[in-house]
Amino acid sequence: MTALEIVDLTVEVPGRRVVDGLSLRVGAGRVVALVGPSGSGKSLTARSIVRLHDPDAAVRASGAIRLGGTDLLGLGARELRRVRGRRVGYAFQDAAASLNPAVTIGGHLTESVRAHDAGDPGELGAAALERCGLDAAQVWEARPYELSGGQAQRAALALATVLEPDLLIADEVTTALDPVTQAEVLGTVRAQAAEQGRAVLLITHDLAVAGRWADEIAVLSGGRVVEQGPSAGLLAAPSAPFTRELVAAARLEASGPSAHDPSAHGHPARDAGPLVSARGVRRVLRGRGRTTVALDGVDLDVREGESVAVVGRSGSGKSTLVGVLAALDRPAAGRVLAGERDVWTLRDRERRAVRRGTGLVFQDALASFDPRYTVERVVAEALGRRDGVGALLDRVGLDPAMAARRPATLSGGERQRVALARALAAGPRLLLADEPTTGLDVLAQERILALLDRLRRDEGLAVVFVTHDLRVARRIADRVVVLAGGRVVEDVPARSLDAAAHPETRALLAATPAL
Amino acid sequence: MHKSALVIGSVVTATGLLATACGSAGDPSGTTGGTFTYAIGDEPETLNPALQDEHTDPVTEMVFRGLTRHDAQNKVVPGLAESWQVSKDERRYTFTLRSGLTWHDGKPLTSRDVKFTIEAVKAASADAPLSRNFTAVESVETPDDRTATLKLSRPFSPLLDAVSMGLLPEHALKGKELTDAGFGRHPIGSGPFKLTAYKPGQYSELEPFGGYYEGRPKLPGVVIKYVSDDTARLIQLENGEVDGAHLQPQQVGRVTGDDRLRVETYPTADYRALMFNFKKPVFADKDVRLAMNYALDRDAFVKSVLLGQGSPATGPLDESPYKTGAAPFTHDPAKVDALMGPAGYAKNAQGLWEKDGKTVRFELTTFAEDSARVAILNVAATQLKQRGFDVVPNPRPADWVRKHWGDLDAMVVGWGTPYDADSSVYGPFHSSQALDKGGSNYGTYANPDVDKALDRARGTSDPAVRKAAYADFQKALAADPPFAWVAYLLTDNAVPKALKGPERRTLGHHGYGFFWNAEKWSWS
Amino acid sequence: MKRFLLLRAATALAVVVALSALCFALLDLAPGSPAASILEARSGGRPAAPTDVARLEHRMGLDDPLPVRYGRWVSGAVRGDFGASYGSGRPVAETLADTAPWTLLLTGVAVLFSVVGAVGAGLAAALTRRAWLRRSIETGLFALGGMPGFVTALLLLWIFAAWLRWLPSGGLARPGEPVTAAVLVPHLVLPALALAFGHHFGTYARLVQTGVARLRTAPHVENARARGLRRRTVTARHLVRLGLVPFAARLGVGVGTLIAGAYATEMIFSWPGVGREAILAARQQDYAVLTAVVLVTGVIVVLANLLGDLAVAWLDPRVRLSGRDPAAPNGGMDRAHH
Amino acid sequence: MPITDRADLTDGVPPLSGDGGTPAAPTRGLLAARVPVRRPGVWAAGLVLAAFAVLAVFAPLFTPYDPIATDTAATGLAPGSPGHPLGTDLLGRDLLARLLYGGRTSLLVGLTAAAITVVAGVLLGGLAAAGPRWLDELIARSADVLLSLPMLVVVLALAAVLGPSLGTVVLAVAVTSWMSVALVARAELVGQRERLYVRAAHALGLSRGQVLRRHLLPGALPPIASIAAFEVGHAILTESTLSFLGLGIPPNRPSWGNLLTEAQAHLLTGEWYTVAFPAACVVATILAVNVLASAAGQGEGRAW
Repeated sequence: MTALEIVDLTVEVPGRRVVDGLSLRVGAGRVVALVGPSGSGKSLTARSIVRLHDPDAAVRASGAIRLGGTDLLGLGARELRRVRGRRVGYAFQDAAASLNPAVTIGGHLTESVRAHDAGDPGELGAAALERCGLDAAQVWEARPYELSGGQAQRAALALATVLEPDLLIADEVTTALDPVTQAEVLGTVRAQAAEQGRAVLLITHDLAVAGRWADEIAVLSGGRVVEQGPSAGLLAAPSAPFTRELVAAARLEASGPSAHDPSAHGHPARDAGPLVSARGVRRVLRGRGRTTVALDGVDLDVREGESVAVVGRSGSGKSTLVGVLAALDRPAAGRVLAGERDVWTLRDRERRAVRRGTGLVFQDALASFDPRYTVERVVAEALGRRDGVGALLDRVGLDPAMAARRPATLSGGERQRVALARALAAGPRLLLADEPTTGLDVLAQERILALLDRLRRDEGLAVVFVTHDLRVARRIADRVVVLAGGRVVEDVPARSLDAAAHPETRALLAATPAL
Repeated sequence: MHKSALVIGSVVTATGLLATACGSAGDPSGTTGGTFTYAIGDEPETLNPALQDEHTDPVTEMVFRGLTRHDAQNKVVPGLAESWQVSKDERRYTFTLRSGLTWHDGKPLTSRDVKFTIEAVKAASADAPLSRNFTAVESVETPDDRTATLKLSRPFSPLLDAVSMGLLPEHALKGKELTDAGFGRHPIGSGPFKLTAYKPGQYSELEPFGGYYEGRPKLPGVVIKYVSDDTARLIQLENGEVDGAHLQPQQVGRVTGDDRLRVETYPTADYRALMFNFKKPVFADKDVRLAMNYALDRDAFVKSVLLGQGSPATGPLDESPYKTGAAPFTHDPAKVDALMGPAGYAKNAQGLWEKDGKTVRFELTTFAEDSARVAILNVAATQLKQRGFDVVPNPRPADWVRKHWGDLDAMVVGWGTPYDADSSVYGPFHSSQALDKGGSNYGTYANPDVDKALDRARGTSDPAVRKAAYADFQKALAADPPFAWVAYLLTDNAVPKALKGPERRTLGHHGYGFFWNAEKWSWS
Repeated sequence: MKRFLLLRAATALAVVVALSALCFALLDLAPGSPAASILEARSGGRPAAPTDVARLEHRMGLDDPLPVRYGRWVSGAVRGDFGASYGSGRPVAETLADTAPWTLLLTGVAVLFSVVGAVGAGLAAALTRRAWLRRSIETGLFALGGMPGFVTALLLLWIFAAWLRWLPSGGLARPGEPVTAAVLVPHLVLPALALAFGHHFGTYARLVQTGVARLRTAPHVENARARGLRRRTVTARHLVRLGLVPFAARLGVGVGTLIAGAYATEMIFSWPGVGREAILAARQQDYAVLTAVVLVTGVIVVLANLLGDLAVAWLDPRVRLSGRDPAAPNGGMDRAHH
Repeated sequence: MPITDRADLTDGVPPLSGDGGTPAAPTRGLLAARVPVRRPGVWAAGLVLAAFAVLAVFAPLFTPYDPIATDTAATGLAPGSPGHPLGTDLLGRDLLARLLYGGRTSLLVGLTAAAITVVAGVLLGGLAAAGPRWLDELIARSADVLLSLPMLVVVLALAAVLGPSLGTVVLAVAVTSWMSVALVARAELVGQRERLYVRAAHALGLSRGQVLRRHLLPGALPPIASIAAFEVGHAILTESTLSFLGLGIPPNRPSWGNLLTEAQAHLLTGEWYTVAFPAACVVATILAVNVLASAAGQGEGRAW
């Protein structure tokens, strides 16, 4: 039985046709993943189903969107309201932000139920929370900002499904979650779909996620579905060229000579002393009445030319570790050594030299650029001059003509390359990369990973790569370090990761979808 | 449209408020036949007449009565005292009170109250400005309830004038400070009207006093409303929120067109003049000061600054019975040249008089808060400049002026009294009253002829002698002017046409005194 | 929340103490003798003789050193005794008791007008899809913002009292008339409107407008729409409540502005409040009255700030966690235009 | 709006912006440069201010009259009278001359007061943001006290100590309005300091001074420029209010506030234009300034 049928959907925003003749079916009880790179029109399609566009933006949609026989595009505002929330549930990417901080979780559920006069809010709400694995008694009175990321997403999911809609649209719901939490949330979604015969439209850029939790995958490119089919079959034998490209990228296989091969790079530096070391590092974060021990006695060495992946769940201390290794954040206890010298006993000027010798790349590349700066200024600032900017951009695979543009006008992948160009400008021996590919689509991610490979190979750069994605870690690293609760619980060569014994590592491994 | 609901709601609320409000707003027909409501700008700090000066605010004026009072010509006539006798040596005054006098609270008014009042005022010295009038009083005797005898250490002719000050009730103030705040706000007097309510900052409400010695006044009630903003006062008058109001000169024209109202325009003894500081060498030459007196076009002042509500001033006693017209000051540029040339001045390239490389340069200041004085200052500065005097107009705040009296070059001042001449000429012009000696001769003017004449006038109550003395005084002043006189002010009050009784009299400072015969007022 | 409240209250108390010392010291710095102005006022504006001034100063204890006078004043003030007016000798506490309620009423109603009007105008501008409406509201608000408060007051006076004669021009009631609600309301309308419109009304409305407009595409609002909530619910519960936070944060400070604005407004409308008292006291250098009035004003402002903080904490519970500076992240445009 | 004073408390991943491909909402820096070009209102506002400035600076070229010289032969002339295009006041002073010279005073007060306010505010706000916590508290509490103190008292005391003058008004405005600038500057600097690009700059090995100069200050500048523009309007407004209460510019120096004050008594008595002209000048200037200020602060959810 088809729950949702989209026929020949065309969506135009002023000046641009983003969705162009898209057709898609989602059967009842089925999970269909809508997969595509950034800008392919995934989110706009999802939003078009319940017409959730910015009220000020002139978005025009044509075609047909049928939900169990009702053409949603033809509904008036009043009828559409009755469909929203009741027949179509919508879960957003950033769950915490999608909830009103001033309203309790219970309040959210109550108003949803009341808006559709669907019954007793307390009862329905509690049931929805239980279905999503939350203890209603515990979270009912809580406000969104008091929940963890995983809890917030579950609560948002409960809210989207409180009235047991025929269709659930899950719009990148797990992008910001760590793999363990992601697995839990998507497991719930899938289980509910099966139990309640709910159609689920899963919007994601992650083909592996789609492959593991969706029954069918629809691949979107240029505003059209280029291929739709059962997950296993589609991934095993992609037919459309674009799908093939996507699947290849998602496999995370190095295309060139592997960086893992020590012979591939000219600096077999295993014997040399570590570039940077952490010794018993402890770091405590204080904020708003809460005190968190982010790092608790961490020891880590990073040697010349080595690639270390730091993995762990949200809150495990990964990013804090990067700040410490970059000599930016002072540990409460323990030492950070650059070469043999403790960076926090150095004079300010020398410590800054240490920082210059370390490249740093952030997940949110755009936010790491001064909004007033052009690409050229961003890179030139690190370089100390303007004339090498073109060459640097070229090195990270960007057109030097981009120098005049502002980072905000670039795509996510391009921004991350600009960030890399900046990090490399001072010729560092070590690159610290904090989740540089999270949030990028697989194609963009693959390009960044390939670039890092090349840099390691050609320049012998040591890399510390923070990620919550074990597949990426495997792909990029010689060594995988697993953090949990601010401690290093596993430090193994990448190739022996599967044999790792620590429960945390096992949990991550189990939760990580693979193609 | 849900989103507009709130907006519309608030508009509706506001409109509703307005509608409710309209019903009870101004009633232009006024309260003819009822209480007379009058708006005035200044509110006194206290309603105790002993703490004010001889120019009292309307409420104090109506609530209190003195032993003597002034008639329409400002002559001293019997008040609470029905008669008096002055001894030959003018050092003993015997007053006989009217019979059956009572205070507003019904207590009898006796000569002991006279004794108490004079002694209390004398004792209060600095607190009571009028104590200066009683320094000569040595003792007060009360042989019986209706007789009070004042013994003076020296003859003091203004005494009859001085005892026009409102009499204070001993029974209400005994054992208290004269400055007692309670009495200042809930005064008990013996005047024609009794204060029934005083709301500081709002109004005073008075009712006619049945025990008044001339009989119960005819007005059923008077309300004095304190409205400090000139424009607001005019609006209230036009709206009918008040029946009458004190007017600014520029408002007279507008009110004249209102057929419900009549404007009562009275002269005042309040003059404006430019005071010179004799400590400054620039004013040493009397020809310069004479020339400035001829340089001012007083008619232009009256026409512009005062909008016709004033008259040219040539001396301190122009509105007094002692006026002689000794000073021939008119606007006469030729006379200016004729005086300045022989005095050694010549016009320089800027057209300014100059002598030994120095122009007649001085700063002309006044209280910046008083816009009328500032206007006079500016017109005076412009006129003097046109005639070659290097005047720098610079109004300064009252606080500053009070601290720097001795340093001022020249200042627009106001003086004058409609009552006994002594009180407004002895202080500012007698050399014994110089600023350094703690007096109010702020310009430190010293002229032996003036001193002699003033002392003579003060020392006798013989009208002929006084007249001659003040004539000499005016002559001396005209020859060696301490001020450049500008104008006397008129004061304007709007009243309903139906109000009968207000009678023209030369009034005092602030135009106070409009209610001087309120006991005779009535509705037609 | 408890901690937040305690912190705020303690701060408020410290501010009041600092305020009292500061205004006492400030007024002490002002030269010119209060005694001289008292005497001058008593003698109908004639200058007072210096010897008399000195004598009066001594009697009033004005020649004691500043700390002595401050100590004396504080020990009285905590007992509710602010001394007596230099001019009339009336106990200042009595004057305050007479005038402060009227100022509170006036500013209270003005705040009400301000809030209702600003929220109304701001919401209309933020929520309307009609560009002309938004633009005309914006233009009107700009114009109001450019007008000095006293000009607004005079304009209102001129239009409604002098020209249309709809409303009385001042005072609480006609003299002698009992001050009942029915009498008070029409007398209150003009001064309260003048106060509300003359002081940051435009700022408030714009804060509401931008605060709300910025949230229109916020994820939680989008989610509320996606859940099929009624438009009214979305607007009131999800858009307006948080959208009012910057406005509420600013309003607390704004009340101070409003009270200071009441000084001029009360003069113009003959409103017998503390502001009028303060101006008159300032002109007469009656520092006994002025100091007390300033302190009372300060206390009201501090309380208003406190209330504003509480309102923000109520609107946006996240603030309760941080315990300070609810306004700062929003730019904290705390311009005080007194 | 989001209170992210410790974004690094958790390893939480910031949300993506949309699909990542389309540019995110333009940043403030970008807009500050762009907006004025796009909006005709901004040009108009700039023109009005420039015209006022030229008229004020070159006042003697536009009128032959001395603004304080009275002419009792030409009192109370209506606008359009020969020789007096805007008429004269009751003392015969030329209104055009008074407006022009008044503009001199008012604009001078506005600009200098705003300049002092902004410099002091930024300095104190910077100290609060960069200095130790006690200093931050001290400055914040001082601001609280001053915000609770009716400006009248401060001005009264200042006027009494220094004597009323242009300088006193300027100082009074500065003393009573630095707080808002300081709070904004502090909030901006603190906000900037916690932005990722500042961290990135530190990671490049830049010194504190370099980071402050290259990133923090330029980042905080647009909102500060915006508030500075507001301060100009605020100062002009304050000048007129103070003058109205008799605490402002000495009455003999023409300023728009003084003109208004003098004229308000004539509101009902026929000489409406004596009120209308200076009021129009004040309103037009503040409108123009506010338009510019809003343009500078656009996109920050800031109001005037």
